[in-house]
Amino acid sequence: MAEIILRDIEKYFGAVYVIRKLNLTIKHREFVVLLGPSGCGKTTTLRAVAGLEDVDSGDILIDGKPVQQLEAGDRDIAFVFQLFALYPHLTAYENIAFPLRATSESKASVEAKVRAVAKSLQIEHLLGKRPSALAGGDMQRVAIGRALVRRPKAMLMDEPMGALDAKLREEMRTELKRLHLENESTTVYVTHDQVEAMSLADRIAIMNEGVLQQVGTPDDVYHRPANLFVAQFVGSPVMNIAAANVKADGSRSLLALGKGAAPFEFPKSLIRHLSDAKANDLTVGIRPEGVLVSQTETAGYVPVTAHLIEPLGAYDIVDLKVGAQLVRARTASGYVSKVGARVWARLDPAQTHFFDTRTTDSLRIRLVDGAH
Amino acid sequence: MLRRNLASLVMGVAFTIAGGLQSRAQAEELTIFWAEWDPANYLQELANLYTAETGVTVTVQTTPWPDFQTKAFAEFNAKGDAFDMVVGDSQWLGAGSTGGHYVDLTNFFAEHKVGDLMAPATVKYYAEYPGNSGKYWAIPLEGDAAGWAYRKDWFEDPKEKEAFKAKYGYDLDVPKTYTQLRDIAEFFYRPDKKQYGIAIYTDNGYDAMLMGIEGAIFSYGGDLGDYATYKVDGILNSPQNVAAVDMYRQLYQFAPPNWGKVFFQEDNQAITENLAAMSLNFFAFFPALANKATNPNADVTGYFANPAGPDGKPQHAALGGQGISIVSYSKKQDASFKFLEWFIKDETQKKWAELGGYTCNKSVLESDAFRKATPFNEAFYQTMFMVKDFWAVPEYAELLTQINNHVYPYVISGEGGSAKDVLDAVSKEWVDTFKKYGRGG
Amino acid sequence: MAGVLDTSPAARAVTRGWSDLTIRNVFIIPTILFLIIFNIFPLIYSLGYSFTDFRASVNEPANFVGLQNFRELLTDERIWNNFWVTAKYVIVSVGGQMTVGFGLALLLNRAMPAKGLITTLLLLPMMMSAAVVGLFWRLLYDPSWGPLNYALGLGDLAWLSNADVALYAVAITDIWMWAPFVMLLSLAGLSAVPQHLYEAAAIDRASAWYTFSRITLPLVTPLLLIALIFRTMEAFKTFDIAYIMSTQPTTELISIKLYKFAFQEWQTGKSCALAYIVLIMVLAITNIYVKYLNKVKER
Amino acid sequence: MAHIRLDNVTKKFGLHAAVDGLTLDIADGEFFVLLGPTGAGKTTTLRLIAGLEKPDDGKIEIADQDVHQWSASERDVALVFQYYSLYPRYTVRQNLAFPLKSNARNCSQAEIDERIARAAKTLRIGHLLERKTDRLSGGEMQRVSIGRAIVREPRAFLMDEPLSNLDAKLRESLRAELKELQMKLKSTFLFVTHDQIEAMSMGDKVGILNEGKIVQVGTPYEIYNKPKNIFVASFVGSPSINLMPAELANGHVTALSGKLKIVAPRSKTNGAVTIGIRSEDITVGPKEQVAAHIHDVENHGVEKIVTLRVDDQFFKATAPSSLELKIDGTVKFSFNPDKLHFFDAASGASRA
Amino acid sequence: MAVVTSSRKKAFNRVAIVSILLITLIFLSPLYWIGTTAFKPRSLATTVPPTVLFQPEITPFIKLLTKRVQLTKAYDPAIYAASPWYEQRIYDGGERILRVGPNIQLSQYPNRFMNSLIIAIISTIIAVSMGTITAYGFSRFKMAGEADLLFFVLSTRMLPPIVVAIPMYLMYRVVGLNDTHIGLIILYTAFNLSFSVWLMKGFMDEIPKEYEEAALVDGYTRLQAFFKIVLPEAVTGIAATAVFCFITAWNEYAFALMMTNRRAQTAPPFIPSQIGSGLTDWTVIASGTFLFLLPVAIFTFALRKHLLRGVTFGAIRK
Repeated sequence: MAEIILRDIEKYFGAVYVIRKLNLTIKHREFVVLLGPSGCGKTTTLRAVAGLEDVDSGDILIDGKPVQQLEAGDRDIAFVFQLFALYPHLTAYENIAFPLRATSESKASVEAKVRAVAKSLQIEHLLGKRPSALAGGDMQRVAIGRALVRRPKAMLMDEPMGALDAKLREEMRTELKRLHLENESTTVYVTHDQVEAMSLADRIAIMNEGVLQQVGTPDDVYHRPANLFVAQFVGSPVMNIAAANVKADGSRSLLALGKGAAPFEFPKSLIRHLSDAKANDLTVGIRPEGVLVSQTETAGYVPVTAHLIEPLGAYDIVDLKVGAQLVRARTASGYVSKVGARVWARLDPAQTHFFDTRTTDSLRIRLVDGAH
Repeated sequence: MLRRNLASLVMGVAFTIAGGLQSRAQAEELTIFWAEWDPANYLQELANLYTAETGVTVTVQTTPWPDFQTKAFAEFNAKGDAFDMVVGDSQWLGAGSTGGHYVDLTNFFAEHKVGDLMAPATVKYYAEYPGNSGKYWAIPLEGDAAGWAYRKDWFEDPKEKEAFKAKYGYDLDVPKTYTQLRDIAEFFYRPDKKQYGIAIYTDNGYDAMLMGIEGAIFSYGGDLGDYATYKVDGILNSPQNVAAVDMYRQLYQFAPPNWGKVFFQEDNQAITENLAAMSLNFFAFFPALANKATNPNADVTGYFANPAGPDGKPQHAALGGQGISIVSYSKKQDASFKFLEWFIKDETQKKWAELGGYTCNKSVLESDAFRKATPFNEAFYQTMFMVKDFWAVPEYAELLTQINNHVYPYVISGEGGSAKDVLDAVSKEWVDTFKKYGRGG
Repeated sequence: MAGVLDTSPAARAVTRGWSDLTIRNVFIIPTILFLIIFNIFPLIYSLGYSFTDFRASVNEPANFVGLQNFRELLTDERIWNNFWVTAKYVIVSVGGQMTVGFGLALLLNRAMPAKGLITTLLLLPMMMSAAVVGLFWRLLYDPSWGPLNYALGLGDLAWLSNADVALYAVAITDIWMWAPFVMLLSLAGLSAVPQHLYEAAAIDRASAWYTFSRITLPLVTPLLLIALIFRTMEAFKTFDIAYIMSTQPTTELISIKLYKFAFQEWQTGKSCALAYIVLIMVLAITNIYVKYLNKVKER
Repeated sequence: MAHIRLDNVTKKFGLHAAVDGLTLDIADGEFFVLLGPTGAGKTTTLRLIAGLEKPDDGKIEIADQDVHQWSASERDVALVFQYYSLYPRYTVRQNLAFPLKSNARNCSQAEIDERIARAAKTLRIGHLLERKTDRLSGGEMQRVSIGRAIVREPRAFLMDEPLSNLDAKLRESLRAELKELQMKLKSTFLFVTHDQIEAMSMGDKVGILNEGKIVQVGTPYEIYNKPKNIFVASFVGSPSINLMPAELANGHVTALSGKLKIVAPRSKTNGAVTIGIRSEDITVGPKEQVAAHIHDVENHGVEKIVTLRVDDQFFKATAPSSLELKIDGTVKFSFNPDKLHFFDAASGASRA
Repeated sequence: MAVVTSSRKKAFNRVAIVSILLITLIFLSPLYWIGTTAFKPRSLATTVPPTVLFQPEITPFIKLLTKRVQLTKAYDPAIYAASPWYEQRIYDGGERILRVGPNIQLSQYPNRFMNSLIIAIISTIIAVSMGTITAYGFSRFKMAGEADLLFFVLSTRMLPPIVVAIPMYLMYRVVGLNDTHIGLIILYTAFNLSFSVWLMKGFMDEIPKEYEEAALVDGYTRLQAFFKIVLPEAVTGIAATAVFCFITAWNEYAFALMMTNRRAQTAPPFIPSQIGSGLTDWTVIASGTFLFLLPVAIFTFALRKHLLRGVTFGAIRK
């Protein structure tokens, strides 16, 4: 059980940075997910921790000890690979036993440990099978078993569910989380799937192009994204993003998406947070659930037309045409009856995010929905 | 200058390639098949004269000795017309005639009195089949026989002469008998100085080693069998033959190391590389030894004919050499006949001898000019009147395999019991083989 | 109307072209026929001759002799000796190729500069004509002035004319020629072992030797077996290199014997019979291997 | 523009019937989505219509013409593939021109240029025209391959999971684009997918296929709310519908070993049933009916998905993201009785 | 992807690299030897100790390309002086070049080399084109007993050449194909065809059938789709297969030895036959070998990526 500290980690390939000045502390027993699009450096980071990859500078500390000179085998961490990396010619039993046999443990002790792990993963009946005879989820369990059997200081997982289909992934998510609760091992988990990250993580570290964007709880990154990248990467459907300008108008601020479009009402306080320059050149972000839709004309709502309706069963996603801009809203199933229908919409100030257009950083303006 | 010459060489290559491709279209081209050795080059040169005279291109096509008969018979048996004429081994006469591969030259012989032009032994062995039948299938072209090269400088060294006399009680000189040959071989056998006594043929492929052994057998007065009745038992394994084979095995003891698989090349090397005092070879291979460019010892290399057996019995040498036959599948038999007519002319034969060919023409052979032309011609001249040969039956290849199977291990490593046992075994197989093909009784 | 697909029957006839069935037949059948005529028919042809005393060198008709040729061949000690020589040759040569080839592959299977160039250079021998290779190895092997003996300080060891050594000399040349082939297949096998298995082993604290014996070796075994099959079959068929290099009885491989029967002694019927015996042996060996290979693959 | 009809079509591969007596009617100008798990026979159906496979039995009509004997090149339908949909080595423009240059069409160069320009504009790929296809991103490639279908003005568009190897964000945006395109072109679209979200969000009609047979055809609303059987119910919707055994008696449903009792207004029969309820139809909160153990909580930002456990029965509920839920804690829940689905316990067929 | 490694492993790695470099040098030394011998004066070809450094000359190549004969007596200095430089080289070696009238007579080497080229190229073209379409047929269409047919195709390659050669010889003599270019072309085609089908099948299988299907749906016939889409995609495969077939045909010895004598004889049986008489001139053999190996060596280098793939392809697929 261990604490992992990454201090100023840098890695580059030629002149191209793979990881840039990465600082991250993973606490004892914590489940941290490294989230980002492919090529963002998350896997490289994980492999650097495991010792499968050299770093060019910075320190990696496990339990306070620098490990970057140690070979992978000497770091006492376990690694679950994306494609499981099960030894294809060995049975599930032999796979799980491999790390024990490699260090010449006694036969009896190996047997006992393998059985115990298999029992906790409920794969005892599969021990005699080869990986090729196993279903995806079972391979996954064997791979985890192989990682757990050694009781490592930490578990590192590299997109362990990338190869599973959607339904199975849902199931395995729950299993994995329960397992973490039971074993309490420090876990670093890499994925590009934000749903996975949100559902599993104690904390999420979001990376893009080798740079750490934000570290926080799922709630933090969803509700308080640090920048446009995080805002758009987390959440589905994607957060609506639009260029906007804000004008003061009596007791309220008026926010317009592009020229000529009917402006949305916002509390007066909004304009106060903004410099003049920012007020004229601002990027707003709002999640579909933050776009409130009404079938009838309502005060503070602006008229819009439904451009497209995607019925998803539990709810609908409706593309609303606001001037030249399309804004997606989440409505109850069947709320907007048909394409082309005229409805009224409003942006919930409490769920609206404001970003600096140039730096893409969040302006950290939090409004309360005071109007209605 | 250099560039122009190079250009002409390249052009020449290009033309030959082009010529080769369309060669079949030209009627005026004859191909003679022979083995790869110097005489074939001499023949090519001779044929070039014919080309210059008549415009008919004559190409001498060659293949190495070990493949020679295989390639020739592959072509014959395919009834192919790749070759118009073939300079075939004397053994082939049987297969060539009975197999229908050779054109009958009996009339040609009569018409041009070839029998009178050529040395009798060559007519007998190179042209006639079956023996004494008066049917002829080839024109003797290249006379050849096994002879010996030796190191004159070693033989004439006074110190060596003295030591030899002291040891053997007679003067060191060109050996007259096989016993002397053995003595001299033993005398010069000095492995510590990397100098050895004698180089003989030991290759068990085709007739290589047998040529050496035949030489001994014939000199000892033995024979391989009765060529008329196909009787073998009692002749092949006669006491003379047993002694001769045993002698050959003794000679092998004085050969250079690793000499268990050698033929004419190595025997020539034995002289050029100072390995052996004496070396067995066909006369046709001696030009390389007489040439300073290929033999640094050319000036001190001498030659002698195959020595006699014990007790001064008559000398005989193993026959090499070949006659030229017209292939019956050739589509240019008339042109081939014309070439042969030209070939047997005295002046052609003279030219042939001058170029390096071993003529079988009696008058040329006997001429002084021929006998003095090279250091070995005299020995050749002597030899050509004392040659004998192997069976010319169609199944001779099997006979060769059988004798090689038994005699080779005996000579090289003494396997198979005594020389008598070995020859008995060969005799038995030969008898069976002849029986299988319905020859003799 | 321009640009719109006309679906009238007449227009469709143009669009349709050959049916798939026609194409399949036109594409496949000529090749199959070609192979049957030039590979299989000759075998049937020679099967007939194997029961006769036919000699291609004489103008006599073939007589049916039943199984006599086979009987003679199978009871002929010399033929058995040819097979024994062949077996020895196959074992030495293929064994050598496997060892050298796999060894080379292990050495090459790492990040290194000019790897592609070195691999290609090592492949050169197998791209060459065995006949020509055999020829110039004769030059290398020459006991008196060949560079090999000089370089190895072997004095005047007569590689090719020494009956006891000749077969090994031929095999060494064959190893030189074909070890690269094994190397290539091994390299393919080694590089087909997923990198992540090695990483998993590294994580699992397996030593280099443990990783090699438990992961590398079992996983390349199928490809090694394939290399073994290929090379065994080829070695069994060897003719050119041995024929060019040596004519010793101790190097008379069965193919050479076959050649001599057929083209030197012209015992055509008998040679056909021997050819069949060889053919059956090649098929049998292949079959045994393939069965074993499948077993290994199943594991 | 054409309507497509399949009548009792069967296609076998060996002994296995990939498509088994399939009957399907796709109206002119309809966006029809064929949805089903891997191996259901979706792609085979598509290929049968395109003429890339020949049916063993049954009739296929395009625009009321029996195309049974027609080869693929004669049918004038466009097909967008899942993989490798573009000709390699060609530029985008060459790819778009390729179908127009077929002998079957009599297309002038001017016509070709014009159509390409139009398609490029529609799909916003004008800047890519001179690019080689291997230098396109996944989304661009799919746009171009749709473009290649558009230029032909075919009688119908067939699409074989064209979005499945794109990443989630791109898929989301292309989904909307495709739907928009179809609305603009008003062509017949037959779209094959295994992703229920794609089916729901794009289809005018959705046909659910399983083991070579059509299970249900209907609007997305019908499919989601009135599933014909357990297969459809659990295939559509995420998270999956919760299924559990229950006892139906006298208008009451009893489930979760008697802990849950609900008045079931729509129930007609009595006896053992399987009830289904979607996670959004389970309310979680302190004031609800029954207590459950919280097995897992997944934060999805907009909401939370809670896995609840009552005895050995697990089920998922949707909770507002603001609700505090602790794993291994306890919470109360209730089912919305109006949203209960009833299935025959044995056959899985809907009882409602 | 650099796994963190200990210094011990790094050292081992370095040792391995050095040893593979050494082994490569050893492996190449026979080729070096044949290559250098081709440029040696005859006197240096067979020296003890072996000559490594020398002044290269092209005399061996002049000898290779001309017909020569041993000089048996001293040559006329006047003739020598009047001769072109390359003929002087021959005189220096104790030989003279044969002439037909005034023209230098060339050896058979160019002709044999040309035969090799003609036969190898034509048989390669046939084998590859037939192999390509057949592979396409096997790859795309179902056929009853397909696996058996494919195995049959491959098995024809397993036959020992000598076994086939005997009946082929007998058959050829009936139809008069012995020692003809066509005869050898057919044999090599038959020998290579199975290999070509097998190799091309692998490549064809890798070309997604979606490409042609797209073309079919786009209004092209199957044949048009094959020529317009599949063939261009298969070009690398075709190139690799062609090189393999060419190398096989170029190098083949056994058939050529048994089936040809003069007209169609190729270089492999010819070069060893030049071992000659009397005393072997290794420099000539080496120069003939050198020229003969050159195309293959060049091919190997130019197309090494395809070759690597080709060699391992069939094996891995099986």
